[in-house]
Amino acid sequence: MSENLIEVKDLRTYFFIDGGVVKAVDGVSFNVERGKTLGIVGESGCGKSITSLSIMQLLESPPGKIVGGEIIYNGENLLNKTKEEMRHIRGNKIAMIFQEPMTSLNPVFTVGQQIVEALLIHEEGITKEKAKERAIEMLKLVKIPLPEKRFNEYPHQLSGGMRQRVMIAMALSCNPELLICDEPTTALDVTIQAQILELINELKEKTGASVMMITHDLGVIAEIADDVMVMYAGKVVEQADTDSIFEKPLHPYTIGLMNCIPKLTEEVEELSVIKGMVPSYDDMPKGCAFCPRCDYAKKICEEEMPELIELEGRKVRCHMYSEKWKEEN
Amino acid sequence: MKIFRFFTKQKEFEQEVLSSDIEYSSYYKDSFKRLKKNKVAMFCAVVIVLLILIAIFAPLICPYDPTHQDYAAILSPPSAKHLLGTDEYGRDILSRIIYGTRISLSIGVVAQILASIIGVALGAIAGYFGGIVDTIISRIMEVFAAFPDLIFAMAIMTFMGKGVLNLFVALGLLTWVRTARLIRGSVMQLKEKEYVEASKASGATSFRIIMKHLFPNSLSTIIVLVTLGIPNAIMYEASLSFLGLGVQPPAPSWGNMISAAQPYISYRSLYSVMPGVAIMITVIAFNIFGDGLRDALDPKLRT
Amino acid sequence: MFSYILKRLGQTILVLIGISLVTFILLQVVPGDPVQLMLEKRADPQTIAAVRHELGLDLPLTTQYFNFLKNALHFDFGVSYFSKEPVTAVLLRCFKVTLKLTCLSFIFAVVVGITCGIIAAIKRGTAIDSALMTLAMFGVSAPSFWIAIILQIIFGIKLNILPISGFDTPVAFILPSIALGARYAGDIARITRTSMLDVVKQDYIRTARAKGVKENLIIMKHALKNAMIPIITLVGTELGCMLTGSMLIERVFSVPGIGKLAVDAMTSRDLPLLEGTVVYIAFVFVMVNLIVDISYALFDPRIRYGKGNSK
Amino acid sequence: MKKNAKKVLALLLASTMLFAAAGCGKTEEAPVDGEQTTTTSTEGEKVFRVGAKDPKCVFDPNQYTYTHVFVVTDNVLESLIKPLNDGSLVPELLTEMPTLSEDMKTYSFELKEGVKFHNGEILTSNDVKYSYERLIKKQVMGSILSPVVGYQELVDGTATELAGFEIIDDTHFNIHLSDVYTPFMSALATPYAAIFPAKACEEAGDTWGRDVLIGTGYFTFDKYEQGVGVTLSKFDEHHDQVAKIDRVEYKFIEDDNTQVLEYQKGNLDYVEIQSTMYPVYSADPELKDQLVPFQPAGGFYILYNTKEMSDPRVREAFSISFDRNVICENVFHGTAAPSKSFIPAGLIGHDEEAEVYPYDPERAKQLLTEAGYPNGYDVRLTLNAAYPLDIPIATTIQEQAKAAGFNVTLDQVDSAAWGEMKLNGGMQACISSWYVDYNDPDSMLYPVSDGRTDYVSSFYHNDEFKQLMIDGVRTVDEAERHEIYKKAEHILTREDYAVSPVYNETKYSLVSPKVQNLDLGFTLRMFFGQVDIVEQ
Repeated sequence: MSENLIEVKDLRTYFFIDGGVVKAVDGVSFNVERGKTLGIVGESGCGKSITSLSIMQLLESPPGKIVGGEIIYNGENLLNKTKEEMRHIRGNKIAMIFQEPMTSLNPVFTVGQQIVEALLIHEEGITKEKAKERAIEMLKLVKIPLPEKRFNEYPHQLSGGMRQRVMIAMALSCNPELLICDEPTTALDVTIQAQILELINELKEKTGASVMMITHDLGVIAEIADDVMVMYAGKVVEQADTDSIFEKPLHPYTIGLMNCIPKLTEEVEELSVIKGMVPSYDDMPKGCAFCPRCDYAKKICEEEMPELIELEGRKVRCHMYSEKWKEEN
Repeated sequence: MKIFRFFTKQKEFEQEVLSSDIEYSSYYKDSFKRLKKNKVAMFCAVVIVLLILIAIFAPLICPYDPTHQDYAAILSPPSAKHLLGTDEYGRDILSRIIYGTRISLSIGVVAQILASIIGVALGAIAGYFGGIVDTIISRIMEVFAAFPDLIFAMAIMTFMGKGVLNLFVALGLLTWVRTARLIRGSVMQLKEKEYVEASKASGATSFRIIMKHLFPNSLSTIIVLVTLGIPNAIMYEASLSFLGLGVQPPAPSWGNMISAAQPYISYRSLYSVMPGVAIMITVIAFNIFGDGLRDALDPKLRT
Repeated sequence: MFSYILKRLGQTILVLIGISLVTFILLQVVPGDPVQLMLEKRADPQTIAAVRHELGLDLPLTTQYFNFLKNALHFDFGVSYFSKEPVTAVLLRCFKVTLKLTCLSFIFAVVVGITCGIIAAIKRGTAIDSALMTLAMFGVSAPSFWIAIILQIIFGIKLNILPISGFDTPVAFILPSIALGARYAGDIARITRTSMLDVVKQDYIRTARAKGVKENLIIMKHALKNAMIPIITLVGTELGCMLTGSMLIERVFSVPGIGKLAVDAMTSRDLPLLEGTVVYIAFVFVMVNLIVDISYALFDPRIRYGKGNSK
Repeated sequence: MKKNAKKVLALLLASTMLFAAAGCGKTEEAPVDGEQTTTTSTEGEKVFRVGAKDPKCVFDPNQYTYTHVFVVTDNVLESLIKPLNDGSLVPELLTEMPTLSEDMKTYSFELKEGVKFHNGEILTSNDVKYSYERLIKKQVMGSILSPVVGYQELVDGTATELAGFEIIDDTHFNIHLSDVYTPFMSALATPYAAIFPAKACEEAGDTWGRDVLIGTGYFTFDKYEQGVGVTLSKFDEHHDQVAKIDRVEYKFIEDDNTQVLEYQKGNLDYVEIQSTMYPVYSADPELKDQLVPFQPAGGFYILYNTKEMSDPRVREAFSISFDRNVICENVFHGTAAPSKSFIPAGLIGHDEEAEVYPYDPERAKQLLTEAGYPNGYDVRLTLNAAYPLDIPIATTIQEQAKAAGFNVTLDQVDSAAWGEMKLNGGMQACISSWYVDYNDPDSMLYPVSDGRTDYVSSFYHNDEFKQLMIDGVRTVDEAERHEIYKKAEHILTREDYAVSPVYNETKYSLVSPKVQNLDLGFTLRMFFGQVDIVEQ
């Protein structure tokens, strides 16, 4: 099964604030294949979370608004669905787990109540007892010790890792086809991070669900993703399968990100960082958004926004690989 | 970076405001910027300034002496001569309402400043010294909080005699507990902070520690409490005056005007309604401005 | 939990003793003599001395206070100087009336306040929101006695559909309840809206949405239960304030409640009655606060188990 | 969703109830509940509904002298003698007015036969004796019986019975006075001298006047609910005639304005109004015909502390420094008349020819200069907060007296503090009022009588005045008494200026047109025995 579960075409999500427009997601296209994991990488504010929220249609609106594009899920455009139809898809077909396990669970309901709720919404005709059974099963599945006891506990009684496990249990309780993980490990300790990633991987195998893994950490990508999409300032800058990316990053930004990963094998004086910051949307450069931070930047980069070029079955948005670049040389 | 606004969560924002190591000057500058963005609060600030100006220049704007009795024009309806009509002694209602601004505002402000002084002093002492001092002060605060307020005010006013000055004291004594509680809390928090420990180690006296570190840290709390306490004090004044225990006639206060106008409400409804409207405008202005100030200065006070 | 309640009750007794002492001292320092008032125009020293003796006012102050305290511990506050009725009986009678008034105002304030607050929060930024919040602001900012007077005129006289005084029929409570509750309804509406908007921004609401929970269920279940915590704090203090602060409304509507009793006891310097009333009001106030504190646990499990908020 | 909303509501209600339970837990058996208070008026019943104020004390005229008490007790209890509105006295429980012995010190009484108390007992001489002894023992108003032999012994506790009260048989008794006391009959006509059934009163103890009140009056005392009202029902076995109305309902409404609103709503038949409201109500086409005036015997005056304002010239200066006409016109809108004498019209000793006290700021200034205060004089004028009308009066005086050089500051205190200040000499000058207890100048001059002035912060003493007061009560001839009191009054207000009478007011009430035969009395007494209700 290698058909696409979800196809995002030219997605544009803009924020309308103070009379201006912030193009948080600007023409992003990608596919997630069945049973595969897509990793989306980028710094904070590059639009990766907005992309996932756009798919879920959980944007704060106003000011956020999907202004263009298509999200084809199982052959149907999600953007044409009514609110009610979307609600049936959320949590049922497409589930999501968030960055903050600490705050993403409702503090006033027990863990069990929160999992059961998802089941009661989406599984027609399920009894409460049955739902409880399933919930405990799910807790077992995500390797929570003493699931019967945990079922009746409140989120504040659990550690961060446990809570993220609960989030995963909740997300997977209705057997979704797509699981969107928005920085699921960022807020956790390193050891817990690894456990959670392992768990996601394992469950993915078990349930056959596709995963969209959003992260700023290429390490996570290396561990889990089949394909990678690098985003910068609302645009895709590089798209490839994981191996190729790690083997040979093309875009200067990707290269920069790679250099940020501490390599145990090398002895480095200091970690290299990408100089500068993501540009403010007030003063987005006319040309390539990354240009002010780019070591390779040339005049053309300042003037012209590069296209997404197909190159060796990969995609990259950089003048370096264009004809013009060569011309300029 | 506009986009950050969407990702910066409220909590972080509060955290930033709460962290006490920030520079005060920039902190207040930022707060003021935040406040300026709050259009409604700024509008209320303008209303408050207007009210203050009215209070200060009352003698200049008043068409009549508020206590001048014109027996030829008793309870006259609104006219060009008396825009809001006259009361049962032929006094101009508009002039009395204008003068009432003076009394209400001064009572609100002075009583709150007094309450803050008492509250800050006791709250800081309780919070700083802790132990038995704290226990005693806390119990005193509980006694004050649980004591029926109007009865207490009645007793104080009877004890000291009626008069605007005594009213300040009575209202101050009625409302200090809230300030004291909050100051006590924040002082206790701040006490744990390292820098206080550090200055202790360097041999500073307790008093100096409180003054130098704790007070500026709590200043924004106090400012917010005073602003939000003013409408409260104005309402208290109105209630006391309504009971005949507040501002004494012939001095005009909105509370005693409502009280005096009560029998005439079917006949001269404006007489009854206008002082109430004046109270409402003032209280609304202070409440909304105070809320805005709180959100800008000290969001942790919100709940 | 249990030991917590016990500790709080212990503190309450201390506070109540403090309050009774303050009341006692206040009545000693405040000018005015109940005997004088009792005898009104015919007061001569001989008669005054006789009546003072009869009332036990000629005893040393400390004896007077300790006698009071001793009896108060047995819930005996003595007999009112003027009506010669046991204070406890008077208190219960008046408190029943106030309780009725307060409960009605409370229900009015809570139902109207929370409903308006939720509607405003859901419709935030719309005209409905502005209208509701303006109304709430009016409620908060208008003196209750003024609202009372205006309600009396509009509904009692002009429309002539509701009674304007007394408490003998259920309808007689409508106007006083609204007048007393208006301010609190406004307060509750405002805090509900703020609290709801605060909660709606939280991550767990997004989680609920991501789960596919129906929008109105998100508001009524996920958001409201969290938003209840600050609301409860406010509602609790306000219940206390209502129970003890209804004297102005009681006066305007001639409702013989505890607030009016307290004012009367103060004006007549009826020491046993005032002591009883003040201690009773304070007791109720403290107990309401205790109940509120306990009821947090109903809404916030983090408190129930005594663990710190790990947020 | 509904279910959850309900849950939240249930929780809120639960906490309310929890609290309610805490409050009511101790109620045991709840006494009278609110719902039961409306006595449903059956068809054709005649009910007179009176706007009243809760005196917040027992309805016992032996103990409390408030008008709020008398308005009820006057219709339940009766004294031996009854005052008519013209001031004359008629026997009530007596067959005829008592006869006086030669030495004018012994009065002989004969009770009507078979006068029934509300509890069915028959009135006997013993009840009268008991009532009078109780009055004296309760002290408050006992002094009206001070001329009776054995009064002091009873007060001091050296005797248990009133020696001067001689029972002859069940319907006959004599009262012996230690000295001639002309106003004695008037004193016996006061509400304080009401006659109670000895046994029932003794049994009732502290509940007398609250739960139980038994007399011989036109109405029986059915129910007193604190803060709510009092209900009286007609007494079918009244010794003279049965009342025309079935019930009197007093409704306690503290707020004056609410009282009038209730009247306008048709829920009350009788309310008293504030004088300041007179112009408003008299301009109201509906109300103006329902305003009924009555003039109580008494007046408002300024009482000086003669210790502090010791120079009579200063007091005189103050007395003439303000214009009484202005006060009556502007504050009272003509419902009060400037005083001409301390003794109001209709009483023995009232000087018909006297002029209104003058207003002469120039002379006042001159007097002050003569007295050694050329630069003005500070006066602290104390007001009783219970009389809100004092404020405009005092304000007007304050304003006017400036011209004469008086710097008046106002000091408003509540009733309890007022009483104490009076006794302690804590006042320099105050606005006071006095209404007669009985229709006699002795009652009017009581607050300034010798020995009393020390308790009312006046400290006024004048031997001639004192002697005239003694002569007054010992003189029988009315013309002679008139001269004596006229002279005493002149000394008091125009020579020594111990008090400065200001005005005599006319009170107004709103009385529903369906109320007939309501006579509003001279001494603030209200008897409803003759009142009838005729539905229009």
